[in-house]
Amino acid sequence: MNLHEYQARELLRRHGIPVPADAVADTPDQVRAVAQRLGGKVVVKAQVHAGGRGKAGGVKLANTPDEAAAHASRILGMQIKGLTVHKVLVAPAVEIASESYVGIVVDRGSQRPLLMVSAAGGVDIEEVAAATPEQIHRVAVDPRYGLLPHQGLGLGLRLYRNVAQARLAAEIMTKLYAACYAVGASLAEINPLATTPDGQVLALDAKIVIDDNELDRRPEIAALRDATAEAPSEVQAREAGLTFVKLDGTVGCCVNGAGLAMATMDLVKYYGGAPANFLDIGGSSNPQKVVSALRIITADPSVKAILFNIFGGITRGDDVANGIVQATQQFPIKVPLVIRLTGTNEAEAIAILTKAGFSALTDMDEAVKRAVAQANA
Amino acid sequence: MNLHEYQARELLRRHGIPVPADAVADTPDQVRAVAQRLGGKVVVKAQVHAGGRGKAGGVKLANTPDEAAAHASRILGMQIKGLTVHKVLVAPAVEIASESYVGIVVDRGSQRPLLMVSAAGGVDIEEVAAATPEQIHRVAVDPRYGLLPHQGLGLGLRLYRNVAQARLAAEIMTKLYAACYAVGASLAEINPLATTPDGQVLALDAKIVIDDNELDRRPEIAALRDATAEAPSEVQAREAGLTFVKLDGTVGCCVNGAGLAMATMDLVKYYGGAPANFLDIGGSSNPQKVVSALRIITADPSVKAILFNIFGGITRGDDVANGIVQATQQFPIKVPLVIRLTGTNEAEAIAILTKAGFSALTDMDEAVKRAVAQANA
Amino acid sequence: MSVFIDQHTRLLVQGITGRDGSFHSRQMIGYGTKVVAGVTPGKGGQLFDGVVPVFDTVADGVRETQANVAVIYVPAAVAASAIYEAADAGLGLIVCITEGIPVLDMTRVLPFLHERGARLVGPNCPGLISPTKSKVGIIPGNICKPGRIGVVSRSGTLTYEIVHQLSTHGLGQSTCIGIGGDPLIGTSFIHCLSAFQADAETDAVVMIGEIGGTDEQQAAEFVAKGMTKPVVGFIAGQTAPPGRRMGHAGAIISGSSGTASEKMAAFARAGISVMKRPADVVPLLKERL
Amino acid sequence: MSVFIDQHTRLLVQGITGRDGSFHSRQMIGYGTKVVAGVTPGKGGQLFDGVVPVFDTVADGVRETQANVAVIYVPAAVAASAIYEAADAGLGLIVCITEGIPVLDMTRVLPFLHERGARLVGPNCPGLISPTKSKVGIIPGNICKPGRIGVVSRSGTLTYEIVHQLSTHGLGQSTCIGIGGDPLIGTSFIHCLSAFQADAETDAVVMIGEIGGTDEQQAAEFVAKGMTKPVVGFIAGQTAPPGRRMGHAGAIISGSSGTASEKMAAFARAGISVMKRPADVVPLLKERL
Repeated sequence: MNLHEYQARELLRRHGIPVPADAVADTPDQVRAVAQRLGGKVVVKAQVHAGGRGKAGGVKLANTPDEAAAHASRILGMQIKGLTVHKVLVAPAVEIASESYVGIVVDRGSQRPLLMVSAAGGVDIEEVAAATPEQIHRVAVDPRYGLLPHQGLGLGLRLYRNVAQARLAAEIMTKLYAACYAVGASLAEINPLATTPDGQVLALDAKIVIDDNELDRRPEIAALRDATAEAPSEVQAREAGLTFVKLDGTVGCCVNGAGLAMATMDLVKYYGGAPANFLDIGGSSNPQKVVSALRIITADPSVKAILFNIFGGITRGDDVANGIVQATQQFPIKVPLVIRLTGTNEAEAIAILTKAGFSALTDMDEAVKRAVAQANA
Repeated sequence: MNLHEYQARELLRRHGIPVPADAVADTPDQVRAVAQRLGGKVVVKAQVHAGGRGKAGGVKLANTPDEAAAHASRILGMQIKGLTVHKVLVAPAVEIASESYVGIVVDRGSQRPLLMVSAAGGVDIEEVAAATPEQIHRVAVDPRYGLLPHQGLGLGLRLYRNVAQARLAAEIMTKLYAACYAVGASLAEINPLATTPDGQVLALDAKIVIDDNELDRRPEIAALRDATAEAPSEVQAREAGLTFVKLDGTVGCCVNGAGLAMATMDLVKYYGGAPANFLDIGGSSNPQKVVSALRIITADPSVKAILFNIFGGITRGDDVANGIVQATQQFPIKVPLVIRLTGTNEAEAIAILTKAGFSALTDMDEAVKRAVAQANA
Repeated sequence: MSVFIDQHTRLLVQGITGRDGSFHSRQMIGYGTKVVAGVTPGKGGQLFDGVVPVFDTVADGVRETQANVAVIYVPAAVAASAIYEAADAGLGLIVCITEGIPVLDMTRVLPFLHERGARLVGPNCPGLISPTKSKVGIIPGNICKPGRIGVVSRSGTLTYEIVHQLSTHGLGQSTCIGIGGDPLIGTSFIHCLSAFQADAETDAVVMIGEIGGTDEQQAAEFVAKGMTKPVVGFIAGQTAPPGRRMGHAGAIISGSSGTASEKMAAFARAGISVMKRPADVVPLLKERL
Repeated sequence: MSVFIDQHTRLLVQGITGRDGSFHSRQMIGYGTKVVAGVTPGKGGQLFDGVVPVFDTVADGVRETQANVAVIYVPAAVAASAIYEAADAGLGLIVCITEGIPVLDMTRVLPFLHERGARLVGPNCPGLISPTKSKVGIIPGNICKPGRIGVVSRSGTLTYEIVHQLSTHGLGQSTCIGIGGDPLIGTSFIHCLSAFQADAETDAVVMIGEIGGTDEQQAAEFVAKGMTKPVVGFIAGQTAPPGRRMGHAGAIISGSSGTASEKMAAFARAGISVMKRPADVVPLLKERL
C-alpha cells in the first residue's frame, strides 16, 4: 500500500525525523489559509500515488498565499499518470544548500533491509543508479543487530564531509530504519534529504510503501488507505477479497492462482488478444467470490469476452460453476463467457454448467484461443 | 543497583505486566489511609534491600486499616540484616491459587539473558535450585531474536497445564524480557507469579537489579536510587568516585585496582588481621580521591591501622603521595598509616612522603604484615 | 532417491486441528505421507482423526515421534513464530504453506534458519510432492505421476497446469517443489536446481518463474555453469504492468527490473529451453531428453 | 612466537585523539608497538603526533594501513559501537580497554564477534603485552621481561604485582593477557590456556582469577584434561562478602556460588599449584619447572 507524501511525512516526524511543518488541503481557500499560517514562500504539491509530479506540473512554488491558492486551483483536479489529484500538501519553501537521497528497501538479494544513500539527491534514484551507480552507497542491514552506529555514520560521511552533519544524517537513518519496522514498510525513502545554509539536515519529501501483509496487525496504518486514490474496481475487488489489477485490453480474465492468472494473460496476448485485467480468485472456493469477480469484470465497458481459467486444486470446480450460475441470476452478462475448468470436482462442475446452458472446456490453450476470437470478433 | 520492591512493581506495571495496585508509605497514618483506599485485607511489606523479609517479620497481613497501621508502626524503623526499614509497601492481599517463579538473569555461562521459571514459586529460588533442580526450567534467550513466542509458551506450559494461563504467563515473560533491556536490568524476578481462583495470572512481588553501567544513559532509572537504604560511607564513596565496600575488620585498606584490593584484603587475613573495607581508588591518579578515601576510612571507629597498597601503572605514585599529605593537612589521622608504593613515579612519591615525615615500603607482604601488627597491637 | 522428501519423511503438521491444516493433513495421509505428529497448543494429548498424536509444542512432538519434517498451516499472524519453533526443535526441513507473512518478519526468520542449517520451503507455497513417496503441502496428488522430471516453481496452480501436461504425456516427476511467491523465501531456484542435478532419479528439470526480483537470472547463471541436465523454463507475467503487484507479493516489476523479457533472455543465454506457453513444456522436454 | 600479538601486530587505535587514547598510544609507540592507524570520526586526514594517520572510520584505516589488531579507548557510551565497527572492518583481534560497558550490550556484541570469527579481549581489561615484541593496552612495559611464562588474569594491578614478582626473580613472560573484570568477556581463561599450551615459547602459565562466575572452575577442568604445561593459580577475594560487587562488575559472589574457596579447590583438583599470596608465584613456578 502506497502512502501519500503527507502521510509519510507525518510518520517520519513521529519517529523523530526533522520534517518541516506542513498541512494537507483539498480546496484553494484552505491552501491560502495554510500558506498564511506558515508565512513566507510555500510549495504546493499534488498528493497522488505517482512519480514525476514535478514534471507533470503538480509541484509549484508560491511567493504569496494568493499565489499558493492559484497554484492549488490548477493542481487540484489535475490528472497525473491517470490519477486525479484530490489533495495538495502545503509546506514552507526551505532554502537548500544540498540535496541527498536516503532510502531503505527490503532487498531480495541479501534478504535484508538495504539502506541506500546518494549525495545525488532530489532526482529519481533509479536514474542515478542507471547513469552513475558509483554514486549510490549501500549497507545491507542485519536485522538481528539493527542499523549499527558505525554503519549510519559511514554512510553519513558519504553524504557530508562535515562530521556533525554526517552524524545528523546517521541519526535520521537510524530513525528511518526504526520507522520501517514500526510501520511495516517495505520501502521508505527521503528524497531529498536537504541541508540548509545554516547546517540543518531536513527531510523535504518522503515516500513510504507499506507491505500489505502488515496491515492486519497495524490497524492504525491500514486506516491511512485512501480509497479515492485508487481505481474503484480495485477497491471493490479488495473488499471482496480478490486480487485485481485493471489493464487496457478486452479479454476479462478470472483465474485461480496468481501464476496461472499471469500465464493466462500472457497466453491471451500470445493468441493475439489483450487482457482486460489480472484477477485471482484465490485458493478458497467460495461461489460468492466468483459472483463478485464477474460483477467487477462486467462493469468494465472495454471487456468484450470473459475467460475463466480454473485449475481445481483446493479450489473446487463445482463452487466456481455455482458462482457463475448465481452471477447470471443476479445481473446480466452481455459478453461471451468462455470457461476452462479442470481438476477437483470437474465432473460436478461441468454438470452444473451444462444444466445452466454453459459449455466448459478442459484445455487452457483452446479456451484462450476462443476467448480471444470472441473478443476480437 | 538494587531497586525496592515498590519501584520494581511500578516498572513492571509500566511494561504492561499485571501487578496489583499498591502504594508506598513511611508512616503508620499513611499506611492506614492507603489500606482504607485499597479496601479489604492488605499486606504491609518492609522495603529494604534484603532477602528474607518475611522471616524477619517485615511482611504482615492486615484485616483492617487499623491493623495495617499497627503492623506498620512495628515494621518501620525495624532492622533487617543490618538495614533500617524507612518505607513500607501496602498492597491488597490477593487470594492465591498457585505460586510460581519467573526470573531473568544475565548468565555468564551462555553469555545471554537466561529466563528461568519454576512452578515451585513463593520461596527462595536458590533453595529450589539446590534441593530440586529439576523443578527449574531455563531458556537462554538469544538477544538477536529476543524471546520467541514458542519459548515463552513452552515455559508457560511448564507452569500451567491450562493453555490460556500458559499464554498469560508467556506474555508476562515477554514483557519482563523487554523490561530488562528497557531499564538495563541484570536481574529481574517475579516471585511469586500467582494465579487467582478466577484464573488471573499476577505478579505479587518483584525484584530488579540494575546494572550500574546502565545508569549513565538512564537518568530516570538512576534517579530511583535510595541513598537512605545504603551505608552512609558507601554513599560518600560513590559520590567521590571510589569503589568502597564496608567490612567488619580493623585494617583500613586503600588500593588501586579491584583485583589488587581484594588480594590485599586476603593478605591482611593471611597475616592474622581483618580488613575494615574494600576500597579501590581506580586507575586515574587524582590526589583528591586519596583525600576522600582517607576521610571515609578514618571516619570508621573500628579502623586501627590504615594500609596503602599502590602499584603504580596509570596511577602515579606522586599523586597518591600528594593526596596523603593533603589529607593530613585537612583532618587528623589518629591511627598508624602503613604505605606500600611502587611503580610509576615511585622515587618522586617517596621523596614527597619522606619530606612529610612518612616512610614508604615497596614490598606488599612486608607492608601488610606491618599494618596487621599495628592494628592488632 | 528424490529431492528433500521421500518415503522416510516423518511429517509433523503445525496447525493440524485448524481448518486448512486438518483438510490437508487428511489429504496427505490419504496420499500415503507418514504424518506422525500434529501440533496445536492446548490440544496436546488428543489424537487427530483418532490416529495422529497432537502435541502442545513442536519440541514435544519431535521428541516423541522422531518427526524430521514440519509443514505449517497456521494463520499468517503466527506463522513466523511457527517457523522459529520448528527450527528450534531441530527440524531440518520446514515447509510453510501460509500466505501473508510480513516480509520484515522474514528478514529475521531467515538468518535464524541459516544459523541452524535448517531448510525452509516457502512461505506462501504449495509445498512438495515426490509422487508415490510423500506429499508435504497442498499439491494435488492426482495430477502427479512418478517419473524422472524435476519441477520447481514460484507458483501454485500454474505448476499444477504444467505438471498436468507432463503427466498426461507420460512424463512423470521425481519431485515437484513449489518455492513460493513471496519476495523473501527460504529455498531458491538454485537450491532446487542443485539438488535435482545431484539427484540420480532426475533426468531433466522444469523451472517455472515469474516477474519480480532476479532469482531466475541467478538460476540461469547457475544452470550455465553448474548443470549438465537439460532445463526447460517458463516465465509468467509477460503482460504484467510495472509497479503493480500481480497477486504474489513477490510478483512485481520494480522500475525496469524483474521483467519477464529480461528473465527469458537470461534463460535463453544459459541454454535453458524457453517455453512460450505452458503447453510447450512437453515438446521442449522431449527435444532435450 | 607469542600469543595473540607479536612483532607483526599492526595496531589501529580507536579513540586515538582522546585523553586516554592519546596517552596510551604514546606509551605503546614508545614501547615499540607498530601503531599504524588511529580513528576519530571527524579527524580523518590528521596525523597523530605527526606520525600516525587518523581516519574517520575503522574501515578506512584498515584499508589504508592493513592494520590487523584494534585497541579501543573510547568512552563507555560508544565502546560497544566501536567493537562492532572493528569487527565489521574485518579485524580478527579487538582489545577493549574501556570499562563500564553495560552487560546487556555485551549480550549482543558477543554473537556479532562470534559470527565473524573475531576475538575480543576485554572489555574492562588492561590488554596484552608480549615483552619486547608488542604492547596493546595499558600494561606497564617496564615491569615485564621477555621470557617463557604465560600470564592470564581477570585483573589489572594485581597482574602487575605478580608480573613484577616474576620479572624481579628472572622469570620473563612470553605474553601477559588481561582478560578483563566484567561478567561477559570475549576471551576466557580457556582460550588463553589453550593458546599458551600451543605456544612453543611458553613453558608454564600463571592464571590469576577472582571471585564471581565459574570461569576458573571451567578453566581448571580444561587444565586437567587438556594441558601438559604446569599452571600456577591465584584467586583474589577470599575475604569478600557474598552479594557485594568488589569493584569489577564480574567480581561478585552470587548466593553460595563463585566463592574463592570453591575456585581454589577446583584448581587444586586439577593439579594447578595454588598460590596463597602473590609472593608465592615464584617458588611455586620454580617447583614446577
